[in-house]
Amino acid sequence: MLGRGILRGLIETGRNFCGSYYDPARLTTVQYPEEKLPPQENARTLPFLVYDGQDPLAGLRCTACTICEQECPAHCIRIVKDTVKKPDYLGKMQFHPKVFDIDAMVCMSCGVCVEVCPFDSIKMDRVFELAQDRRALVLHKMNLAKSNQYYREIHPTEAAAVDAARDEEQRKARAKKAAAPAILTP
Amino acid sequence: MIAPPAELPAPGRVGWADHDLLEVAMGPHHPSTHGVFRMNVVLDGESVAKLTPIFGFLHRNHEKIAERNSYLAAIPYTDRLDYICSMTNNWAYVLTVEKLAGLPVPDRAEYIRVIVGEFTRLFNHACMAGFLLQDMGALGTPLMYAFREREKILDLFEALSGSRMMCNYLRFGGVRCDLPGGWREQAAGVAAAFHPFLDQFEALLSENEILRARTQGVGVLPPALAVNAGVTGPGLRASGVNYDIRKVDQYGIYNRFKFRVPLGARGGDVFDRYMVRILEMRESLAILEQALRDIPEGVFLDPKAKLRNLRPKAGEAYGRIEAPKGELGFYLISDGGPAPYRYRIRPPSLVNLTVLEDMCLGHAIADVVIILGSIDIVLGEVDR
Amino acid sequence: MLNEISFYLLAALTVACAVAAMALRRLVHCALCAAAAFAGLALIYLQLDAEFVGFAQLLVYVGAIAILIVFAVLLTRGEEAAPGGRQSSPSWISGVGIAVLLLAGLLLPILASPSLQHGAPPAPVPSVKRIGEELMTRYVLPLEMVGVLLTAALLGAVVIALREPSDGNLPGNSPAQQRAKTGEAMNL
Amino acid sequence: MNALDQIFVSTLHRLAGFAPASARPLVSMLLIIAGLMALFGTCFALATILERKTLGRMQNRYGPNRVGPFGLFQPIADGVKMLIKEDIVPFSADQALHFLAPLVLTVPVWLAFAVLPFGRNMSAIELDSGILFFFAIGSASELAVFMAGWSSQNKYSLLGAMRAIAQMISYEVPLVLASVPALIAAGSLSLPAIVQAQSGFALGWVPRWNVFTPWGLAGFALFLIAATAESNRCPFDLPEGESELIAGYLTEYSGFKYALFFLGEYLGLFAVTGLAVTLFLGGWQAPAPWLQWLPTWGWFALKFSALIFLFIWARATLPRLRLDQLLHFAWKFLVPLALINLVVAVAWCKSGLWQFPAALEIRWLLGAGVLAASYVGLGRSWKGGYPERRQYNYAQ
Repeated sequence: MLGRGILRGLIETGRNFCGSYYDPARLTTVQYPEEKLPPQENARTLPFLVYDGQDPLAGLRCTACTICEQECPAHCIRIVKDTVKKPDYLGKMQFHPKVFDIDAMVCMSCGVCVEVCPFDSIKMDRVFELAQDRRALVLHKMNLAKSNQYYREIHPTEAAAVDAARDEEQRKARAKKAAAPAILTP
Repeated sequence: MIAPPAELPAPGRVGWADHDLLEVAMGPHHPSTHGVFRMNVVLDGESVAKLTPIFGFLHRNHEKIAERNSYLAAIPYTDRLDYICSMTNNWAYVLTVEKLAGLPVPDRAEYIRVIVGEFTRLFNHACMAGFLLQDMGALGTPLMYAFREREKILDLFEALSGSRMMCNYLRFGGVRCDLPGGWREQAAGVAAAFHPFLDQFEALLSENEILRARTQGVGVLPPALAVNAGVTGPGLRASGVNYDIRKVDQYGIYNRFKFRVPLGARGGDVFDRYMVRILEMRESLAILEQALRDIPEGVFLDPKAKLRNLRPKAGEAYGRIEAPKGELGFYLISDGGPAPYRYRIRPPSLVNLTVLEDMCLGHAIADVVIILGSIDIVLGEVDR
Repeated sequence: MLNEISFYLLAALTVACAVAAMALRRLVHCALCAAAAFAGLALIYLQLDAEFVGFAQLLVYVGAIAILIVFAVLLTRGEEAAPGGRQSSPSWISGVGIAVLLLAGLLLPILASPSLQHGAPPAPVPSVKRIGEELMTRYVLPLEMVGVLLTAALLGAVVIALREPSDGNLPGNSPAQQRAKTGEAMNL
Repeated sequence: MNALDQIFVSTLHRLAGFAPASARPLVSMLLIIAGLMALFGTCFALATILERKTLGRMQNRYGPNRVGPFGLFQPIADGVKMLIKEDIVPFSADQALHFLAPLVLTVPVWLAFAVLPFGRNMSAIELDSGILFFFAIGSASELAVFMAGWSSQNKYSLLGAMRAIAQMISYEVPLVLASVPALIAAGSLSLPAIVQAQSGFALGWVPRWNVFTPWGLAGFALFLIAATAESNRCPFDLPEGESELIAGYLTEYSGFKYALFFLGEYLGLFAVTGLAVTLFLGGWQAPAPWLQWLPTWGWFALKFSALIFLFIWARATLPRLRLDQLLHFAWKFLVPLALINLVVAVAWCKSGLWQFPAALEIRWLLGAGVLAASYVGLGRSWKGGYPERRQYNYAQ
């Protein structure tokens, strides 16, 4: 009979109207500034450079190998290699970036740089409230550098795996070094 | 004064009256044209005499960028093709590169791809029904219900790939990272919660007399015209043509799942296109339940797969999948270099759009809006 | 005292609207002034406590006939202003003469009628119930005749409005299409 | 309990008492006007916010809740916004008509409240032909819509205005026809008399409202459908809610004139809802004998807000009808059904004299049977035929 479908529709919205007062599934709004959804662990917004130890510039893991600069789809990373070499966590002498700029306007937070980086020196951040009053949107080395503790905070499982791998390599390198002098001395 | 149409097509069903022709431009930023899309509609009295779609406002030179970048660098750009279903865009591109370079894909990755693809189909069809009803004036209630369900699935995607819409998750020879702990149970929960939503959606809409009056017999797409114009996807099946690439190509591991392909009942009008999508959602749920149940353990990315400077041997390949909007195909020509020599996309939205005028002839303006809504286009894919 | 003032005010308003309906340049303004004149007339009826007639006048004239006039003006595209010619035709003197004669013809019998001398007897306030009974008893025949007339008019309107291809040419080649086919500029 | 019930009437007399005897009627009328405009002005403000919150709740969201507690100051914010917005008048527009249109729309609607009985002897004027006054005032809104559409000199607004007028005229007929049975039952055109006719309780507890008779129920449904169309609300919000004609005749209006149009639309809705409550839901009558101690105007307000909720509920759920379907629905479904309802109502009143025991039940069955049969018959013969139910099969 004409109108039965309309009645069923009305009953449906009516059930939703009453349900919204007691059933959480029928009222899904999160009042943003007051309530905030817990961020997902894998979330990614803009990249940042990881540094070990306290001093952001000295402890930077990045060795300016410019792989990320080549692979970046949006070509938003600019690296200028430093001339002097410094030892990295394995004791090998490595270059360091004198200038490491990421143009946040161009970066589309795709995470390709993180995948291709052989030194685990660039990771994806999780902060999304990036509004600011200045137009300074080219992030320099200073703004990009963040500590390893911060990295372990935002991506716990991933950071744990990376640190375990690095400790493993460090132990192997130290063991090799300990064995190596034996060969030299005779 | 714009040039008059060279030749007017045969009159639509509505009787002709000798009014003067009235030119109405709808778009590009019209409330009901799904993005920047413009239609020049020539009205004769109340019925449409001629309709010229004008698009290209969202052209971003996607194919030239991909030909300049490496194979890996093109994946994030495919997210932005059909910005609602980024996972299926990735899948089509990655499938083609695997076919070109001959890369094997482990079983677990295939299962993850099917799960992620069917989830995308679910919320794409839900959004299409929501937007169609909003064009009809139902003031967003169905759309809000569709978005409520879509949010749950997007949270799953964010937990999996890091981003809700721009997932950039699939890689040549597998997926970027494995399912995080507890994701499988969460996904099963979301899939199970989708059935009551679908019943709620059907209760609200499918028997609604006003919806039936507005859509039945409107915008009929005869099967012959659909096949000749190359229309694919739910639009084609609504016209009664049994053509679903998941069954035809059996790409990936679709042959391991039992699912049915719904067909239109009354020769492909707007109501058929709406109902076929609702029924397809139920089928996708069936696939999801089977895939989530028997997903094997194992490696998620082929160990020999090379991420950087992949240089497939010279040759060409055309890979296609059943994207929620139709047959999404990628045609790649490789000359052995790090970047594809030619990178061509077959966008289902653009091809389905070519029959818009034939469906709109003789209808009122209110119907043109609904017919456009029933084709379900996304301008990112149309303009590339 | 209040009654006289309001009556003269209303009468002036109605006459002004009626004159405006004739004198204004744009046809749509004239149509709306005519509607205002009908409303003024209705107010005068109400002032004379003839509620039923007043509201009926408002309902029928302002509600329906004014819209009819306006639609007629709109659909015949006659709304362009008169091409700047003189508002009144040269032979306006004879026009005024005829008007005065008509006025005299109306006024003289009213003044001569006996009932004016000794004031009208206080007529009972016509309640709707009495009007209803009168309609259904004494004036039932005229009521039915008017009903039949209106139905006939309604059917006539429906027959005219039925849309069939104008004078025999096939649906495919109405004038609008010939013009479009021959490439002539469309009249937008 | 009479004190609380007549509280407004007594305060009116006390306040009018201060005025000199000669000007007392004038002063009391001014007070009534001020009271009604204040009441329905705030009612309009509340309605906008409650509508948006109810729509929100039906769509799983909150609705405005930022301005003031639970968003209750939102109408004040909207009002200020409307006042501050620049009032753009297109150059080619017909200045005089463009300015007059919102006025001609809202002024008559205010008049319509003069006739509605809000409580026991609480109606502004007790007119002998109250309902005729109501419909006479209602018919002026079409002129205002035409003036708005025409004076904007813009293709879309003219098309929108023509559609709106066609819709309002074709739905005024079923509106009037649906209200005639209530007049027949009450035997008078004056609204207080109609409410009086619906007093008392049949069989002890069923109130003698018109809605509890077969023709009353059908008339009530027809009246509500025609009322939604008359006030251009969903599912008939064709003229301005149109997704392709942009905002119909409201396109060229901005600032306070735009707000005036909305005021006119909401007041029209309140007036028609008030009439529906008076004609079919027994005006200010209490639904049960033991509830009669509550004030009568309270019952009117309760029924009034229930109907307003019904309109908002329909707006959240139903899509829009196309223009030709809308007109077909009016002329080929509502008008014939209203005429049949009229016949059933006359038969009901005439058969009131039957004395044998099961008279009421038989009259009920006959009336309901005829109406149901005609409802289903007309439903089937509707323009596009009965919207078909389709059987979907799957590929083999």
